[in-house]
Amino acid sequence: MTDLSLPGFLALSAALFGIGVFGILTRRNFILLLISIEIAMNAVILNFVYFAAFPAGTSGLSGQSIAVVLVGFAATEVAVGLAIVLALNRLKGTINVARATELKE
Amino acid sequence: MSVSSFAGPFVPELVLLAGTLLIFLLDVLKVRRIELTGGIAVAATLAALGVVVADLGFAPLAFLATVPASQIDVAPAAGAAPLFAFTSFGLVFQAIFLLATFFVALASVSRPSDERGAPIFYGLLLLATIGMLLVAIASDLIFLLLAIEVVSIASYLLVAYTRKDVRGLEAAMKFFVIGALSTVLSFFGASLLFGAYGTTNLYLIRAAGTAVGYPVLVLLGYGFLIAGLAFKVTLVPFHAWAVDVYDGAPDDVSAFLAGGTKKIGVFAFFLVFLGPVLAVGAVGSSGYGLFGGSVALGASFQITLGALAVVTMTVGNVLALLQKEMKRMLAYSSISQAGYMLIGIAIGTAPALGGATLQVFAHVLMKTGAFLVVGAAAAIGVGPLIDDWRGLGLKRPLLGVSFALMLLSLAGVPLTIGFVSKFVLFSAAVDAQGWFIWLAVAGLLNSALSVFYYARVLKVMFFDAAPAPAGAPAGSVVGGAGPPALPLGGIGYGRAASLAIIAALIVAFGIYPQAVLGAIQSAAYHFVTVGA
Amino acid sequence: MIVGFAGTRLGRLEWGGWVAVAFSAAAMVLGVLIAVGEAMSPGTYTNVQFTWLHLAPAPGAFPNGFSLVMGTLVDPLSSLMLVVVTVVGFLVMLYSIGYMHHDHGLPRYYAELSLFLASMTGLVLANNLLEFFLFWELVGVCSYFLIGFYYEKPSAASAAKEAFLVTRVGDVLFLLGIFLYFSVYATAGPNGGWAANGFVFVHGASPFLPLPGANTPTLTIAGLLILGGAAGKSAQFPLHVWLPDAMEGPTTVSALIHAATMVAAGVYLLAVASVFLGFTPTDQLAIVAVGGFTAFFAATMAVVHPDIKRVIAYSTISQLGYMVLAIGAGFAMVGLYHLFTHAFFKALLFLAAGSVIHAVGTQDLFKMGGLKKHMRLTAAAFAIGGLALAGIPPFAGFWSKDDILGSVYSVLGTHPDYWPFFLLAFAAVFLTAYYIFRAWFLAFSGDGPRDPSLPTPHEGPWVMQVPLVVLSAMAVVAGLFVFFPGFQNLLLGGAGLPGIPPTFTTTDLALSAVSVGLGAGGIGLAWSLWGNGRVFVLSETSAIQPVRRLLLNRYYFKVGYDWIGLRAVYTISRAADFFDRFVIDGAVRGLERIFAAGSNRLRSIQTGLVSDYAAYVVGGLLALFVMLLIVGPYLLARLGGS
Amino acid sequence: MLPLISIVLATLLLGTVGTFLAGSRARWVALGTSAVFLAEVALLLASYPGWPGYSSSLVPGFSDTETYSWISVAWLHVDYAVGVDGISLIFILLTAILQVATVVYSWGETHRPAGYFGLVLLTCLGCFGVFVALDVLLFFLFWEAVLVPMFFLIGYWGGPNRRYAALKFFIYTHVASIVMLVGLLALVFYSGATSLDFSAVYAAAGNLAPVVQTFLFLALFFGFAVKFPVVPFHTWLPDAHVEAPTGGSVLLAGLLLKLGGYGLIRWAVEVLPHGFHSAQPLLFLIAFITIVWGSVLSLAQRDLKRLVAYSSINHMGIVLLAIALDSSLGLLAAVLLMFAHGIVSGLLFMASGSVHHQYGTRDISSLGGITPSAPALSTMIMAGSLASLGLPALISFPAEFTAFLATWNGLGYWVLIPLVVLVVTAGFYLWMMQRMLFGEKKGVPLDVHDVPWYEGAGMGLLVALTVLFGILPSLLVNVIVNSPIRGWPGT
Repeated sequence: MTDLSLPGFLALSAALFGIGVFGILTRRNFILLLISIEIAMNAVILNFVYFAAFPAGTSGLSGQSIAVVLVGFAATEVAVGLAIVLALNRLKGTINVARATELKE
Repeated sequence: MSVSSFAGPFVPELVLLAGTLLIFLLDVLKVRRIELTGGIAVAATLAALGVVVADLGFAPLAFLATVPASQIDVAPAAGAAPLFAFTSFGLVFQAIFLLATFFVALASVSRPSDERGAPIFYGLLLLATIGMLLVAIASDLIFLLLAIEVVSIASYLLVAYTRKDVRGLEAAMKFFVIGALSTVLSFFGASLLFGAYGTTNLYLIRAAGTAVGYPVLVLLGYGFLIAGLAFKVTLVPFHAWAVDVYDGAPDDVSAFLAGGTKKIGVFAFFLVFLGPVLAVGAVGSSGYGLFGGSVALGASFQITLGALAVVTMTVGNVLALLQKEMKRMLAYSSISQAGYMLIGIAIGTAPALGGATLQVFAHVLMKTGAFLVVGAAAAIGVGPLIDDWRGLGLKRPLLGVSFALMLLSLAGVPLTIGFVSKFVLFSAAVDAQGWFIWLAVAGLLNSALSVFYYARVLKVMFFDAAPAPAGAPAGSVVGGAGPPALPLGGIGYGRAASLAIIAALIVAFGIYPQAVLGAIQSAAYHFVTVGA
Repeated sequence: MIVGFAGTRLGRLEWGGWVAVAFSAAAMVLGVLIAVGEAMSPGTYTNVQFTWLHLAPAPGAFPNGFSLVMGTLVDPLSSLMLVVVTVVGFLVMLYSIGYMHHDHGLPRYYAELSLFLASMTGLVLANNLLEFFLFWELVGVCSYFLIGFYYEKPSAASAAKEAFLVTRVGDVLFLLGIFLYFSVYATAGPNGGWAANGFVFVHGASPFLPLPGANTPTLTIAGLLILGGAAGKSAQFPLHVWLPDAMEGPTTVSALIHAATMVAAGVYLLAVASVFLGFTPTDQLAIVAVGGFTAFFAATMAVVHPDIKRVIAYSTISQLGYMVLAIGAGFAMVGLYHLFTHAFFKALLFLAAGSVIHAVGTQDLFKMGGLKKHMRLTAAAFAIGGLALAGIPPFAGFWSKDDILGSVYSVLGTHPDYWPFFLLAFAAVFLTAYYIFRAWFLAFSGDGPRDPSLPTPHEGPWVMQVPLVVLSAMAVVAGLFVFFPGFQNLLLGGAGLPGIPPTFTTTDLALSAVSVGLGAGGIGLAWSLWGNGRVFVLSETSAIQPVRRLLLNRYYFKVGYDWIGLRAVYTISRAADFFDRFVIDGAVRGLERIFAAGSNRLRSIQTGLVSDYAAYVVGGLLALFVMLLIVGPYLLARLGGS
Repeated sequence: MLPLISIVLATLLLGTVGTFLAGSRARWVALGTSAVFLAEVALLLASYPGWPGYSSSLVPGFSDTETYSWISVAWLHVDYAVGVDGISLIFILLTAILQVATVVYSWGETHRPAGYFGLVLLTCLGCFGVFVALDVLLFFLFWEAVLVPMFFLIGYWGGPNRRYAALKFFIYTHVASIVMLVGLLALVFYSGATSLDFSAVYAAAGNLAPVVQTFLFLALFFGFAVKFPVVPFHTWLPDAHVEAPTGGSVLLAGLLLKLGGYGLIRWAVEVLPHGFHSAQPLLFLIAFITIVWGSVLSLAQRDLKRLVAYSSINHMGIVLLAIALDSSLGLLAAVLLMFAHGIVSGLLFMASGSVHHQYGTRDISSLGGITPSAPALSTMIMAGSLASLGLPALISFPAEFTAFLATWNGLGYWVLIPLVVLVVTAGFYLWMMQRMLFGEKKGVPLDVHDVPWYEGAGMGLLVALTVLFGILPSLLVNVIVNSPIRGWPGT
């Protein structure tokens, strides 16, 4: 594990996370939004795995187990998101979030 | 740990779970009468509430207690890292959450009895409530975040449960997107903290204080966490979704979101940030201090949270000032109220946390009630604009009086719970001395500002002449083809009861706040001294 | 003794002139009895009082406590004044029955008149300075109402306001004077000083003057302020402007209030102050100056005025000036003696003038003429009054005025500063005789009215004639009272007090002769210019034409006061109002606008687009980092690493 | 001993509720409540030393006190604590009098009478509460409770621009009360007072450093000053008065303004002597400015109500001056003045209201010669004006005299400022009377009759009291001085 230094890893993780957030901000297609969210989520999972190997005080949940749980959680979240967008698509005929701006001000 | 001793403390959650399963089971069996499903939900909630109150030491219900008093407010053994812990503070919040669910569940019974979505609604409601109860006993950051996610996911679905309402779906979509983003931020923050502390256990993190290997991770991690959790609490500028969602969601769901789920964010804030707020001393003399310097941990958290609180209450109030739609006005008011609650954690003393908790309690009554009134008004054909409410106060005294009480309480008029909660909260701010007195000043000035839009609604309801009845005579349900009229002129017994109870509690606790304040304050005291 | 006071007090509650007359008669009887009683037993002072307001002693504040009391004090001063007030009051009340019978609002008239009498009695009998001030204000307000009795007339309403305001200026000075005296006497003097005993006047050998530091600038200023108060009430220069205008009121009111009693209150105040408070030499000079100058100054204005009542009003001012002069020179009782006689002959003049006005319906002398044919009694009464005023023996005015001049003359040796004012007063004797007979000739002599539209004059009913007769008699004999021992007792009763020598026994005959000569000369000049229906017209090019115009315009005092009172103050207040509305209040309104605009501006960020919301979240996150990473170190630096 | 104060509170509360529910018979309920209220206040007074005789036995503390624990947690102890001393009793008496007078005066109110009378009673309830409260929270609670009914009275029964005026009134006074509350809370918590009780706060306030005392005093003063109101925080008052219904104006001027003075005496001057002393120059400055400003502006007003409103400001300036003197005489004068002003301004506002009812306008320049057509109304206006300009034998005189004497004693020649202003005050009242009451008839009466009997009765009551207390001020003084005031005789 010493191959990847902390700054180096953080740069990787931050890049991954940044790409995800950038996607969330710029994508109008709901599916792409979901994908962006998952990319960012992956940065989180990666973090947990990496820090699990870090020699800080360790007690409680291990990083690996958290990572596993989060993978499952991410799947649930995507499922709910898809359900919502399906219903929206049925009513509006689009999955472009820019078209759903009825509620404002 | 035996099964019974494991299951015992979770009786409230288990009761609700049983209720949820029962409701879904009945749905599968095509038994969808709202009286039945609603009744199950109400009963389950009441039972859970009874248990929680008993656990809090309410003597008349002592026979229901499931958590031995010796297990409450006990610090874990050194080095132990429990996922959950029973604190009286958490129990207080559980009671508050259950109360919100109870009001919504009771009021929702008064919906058309053949509504197909009823079982889903109630099932999700209870599911979300389970998540809320879990939040209140969390002592691990990941456990906490996952419990919050349980609530979130249930709430996304609740907003969209009708599946046929474009506004509801749009709201759900926005809710989901921002919610998912916030979740990612929270977990990312948690992962950084994990990197810094090597644990996600809140006891251990708090015990570590400023003794951290990688301070910059701590600061960034907490920054992400604030942003992620702020989503739930609707702090400015993380609030934008809330207005659209409260507006677009079904009225009763809005009541639950504003009155119920929002409060888990508040509790999470208390839980997560009490550590850093109370941390004395500097971090960052070595390691990855961003500019090679060091940071006064506690003070900078206090100032950050304080600034957030002030910005939130101010922006919320200013935006509510000229708002024309009732639900959006209430949504903005809800945002500003979140600012008041945040004062508690920005200060971090037991009085302040207690005051903020009282504010949470008050807000549950006021805001849940207010949205429930909106639901009732919608049910009898009142439009979404504030101006549509002209003359309603005199025409429908129940709605008028109870709504007036809620608004007066929101505005902080004496002899209501809202007044007491603000008074205690701001007293606590002054009590903390130092610059916190300015938080009290800001809060009080904001409450002065807020009076305007509340007063405006009162004026419209009581002083302005009612609009000429368009078509349907007043009091009957609008639209002949719609569902059959409910009793009490379209309001229904359940909703009427719910509103009446809320109104009574607003006044009762306004006159005699000691009934709740004593328990809340001692819980807050334990919370600060023992920790999560 | 209180009954007299209480009786008139009750009187004001009763409606109907006769009730008022009856009560005032009762008051007169009591008043005279009291005076006679005082005259019979010289040197006794009766003091009755009750506590009005009381503060217990407190350390640091008033070690002997603080009290205000209400009470009555009967002594020579007050009993002499009491006679004047009640007798003239009764006569005027009686006269009113006839004079006022065709006016509406009579209940109001009698109520106000009775209230006035009650207040005046209270003022006279007051046993302390505060009570004095209280009734002093009350008579002022009665005067206000009575001047404005014909309130439908804008000029009357305006005159009433003017009178109140100008005397109010005097009142303020008076009040400040009280305060100054208070600072000297608060804890010094009998019974624990004024704070404890409630400002009471205490008889005895000069209770206050021997106090250490009594002759201080404070006392001097206090005395000057009292003079200011008296000047306001007694219409002395420079607060004289209101009295001529006050003639807008019914003539009866002019007779009672603006000739005999209320205006004399200022003189009375000076007398009381000189006895109980003491004046410093500077004060005395100032009082002499004001008195002497006013005596002359007012007389000059009376010389040209065409209005019969105003002529008498100026004469009143002038005569009051004599009294003030006497008191200033240290002869309080002499001043009061003149007050006593003046009250009768001036009331007589007013009531006679009232008869004339009642008969012809105008006050313009140049419209009248030849009235003596129709109104013999009135003409005679006016003439008697005029002679008394002019100081022709044996009429009342001669004795008292002569006394004043004689007394002042007697101290000129030790006070050469008094010379100019003595001369002014002396000169005024001539003017006085001239103007009053100018009025008489214009009104009564000649063949008939110069304005033919005037109605045929006739005498008034008996209720109007009786007071004229009685007052005429008094105007003849009042001066002779001085030869009665009892009356001497009254005047000498205060002889034990400082500054009251019994001067009327030492009249300088040469001086008297000169003054009588001046008076006669004045009458002669009046006859030569105006007698027998003549009208003296000053040519437009005459060198003294500007002087006439100056006099007619009353030295432009009123114009100046109006300018200050109306223009200047009103302009300032309008400007202040503007400032208030647009600057102070404008700031408040501006704040409101800012909030409204802010609300509108902020609303537009709620675009409805979820990506924007996400952007806010990220933006907020960055802001948080700034807070935590930049503000945090800054705080650490501020907090010193704690 | 009966818990008299709680009984009064209950009476007013029940009366208010009853009035709200009574519909068209509300005025009877209101009148009954007022009568009972008055009787109870009489009882309170009768049992108080100093009334009506000349008792010199002084009360060491508050009487008729009641204390019940209300909120009690580790760091916060709030009691329901009430009690009276001489000063509060005088204000209570004023409350009762004005309530009766207002109810009687408003007998003809036909526009939603239940709401109107209910709000009137509620306002009086709030004022009463402020005067008896001996606990920070209770005090603030009643203090705020007064705003709400007044807001509605102005906003609903007021003139054409009522909404603006009501909002302005609310904003201004509410912001002020917030600052005051922060001050009070800081007073409690910075001094380490054991509870929010007056006695605890009073005892603990001495612990505060002088600088802190000064800041706290200024905060409290700001809160009270807006209520007073003093320049430059006064602009809400004329607007509120002009738009308020007559009853609202009466209560506003008669009672609400007194809250400021009472609060200043009770909670600031007494509790924070050091802060008071260091703020004294400021108070003097503000007082003098207020006195001059109020008077000069009155002169510029054309609307009768505005005129009276500015004269109120002038009078309140004198009150502030008297309080700021920090002498027992000054304090006595301040309380007397406030009482006097309560009665007199109530009278004047009623009279302005009647003018408005009769003539449809209050514009002084478009009115004239009222006296012949409405002698009773004219008499009331005259009585009020004369009382207000300090005529002896009327109620203001003893108050103003003691105030000026105290000023002279404390400040010397500065007394010239209020004294000279006295002439201006006389000037604008006389000017108003001259133009409106006397002279040629102007203005078209809406109603040719004189004032209706109830308006006359309401005003007559106040006129009678003006005279009564003007002649016998000791009825009030003997009660006032029996108060546990620092530096007051007997303590």
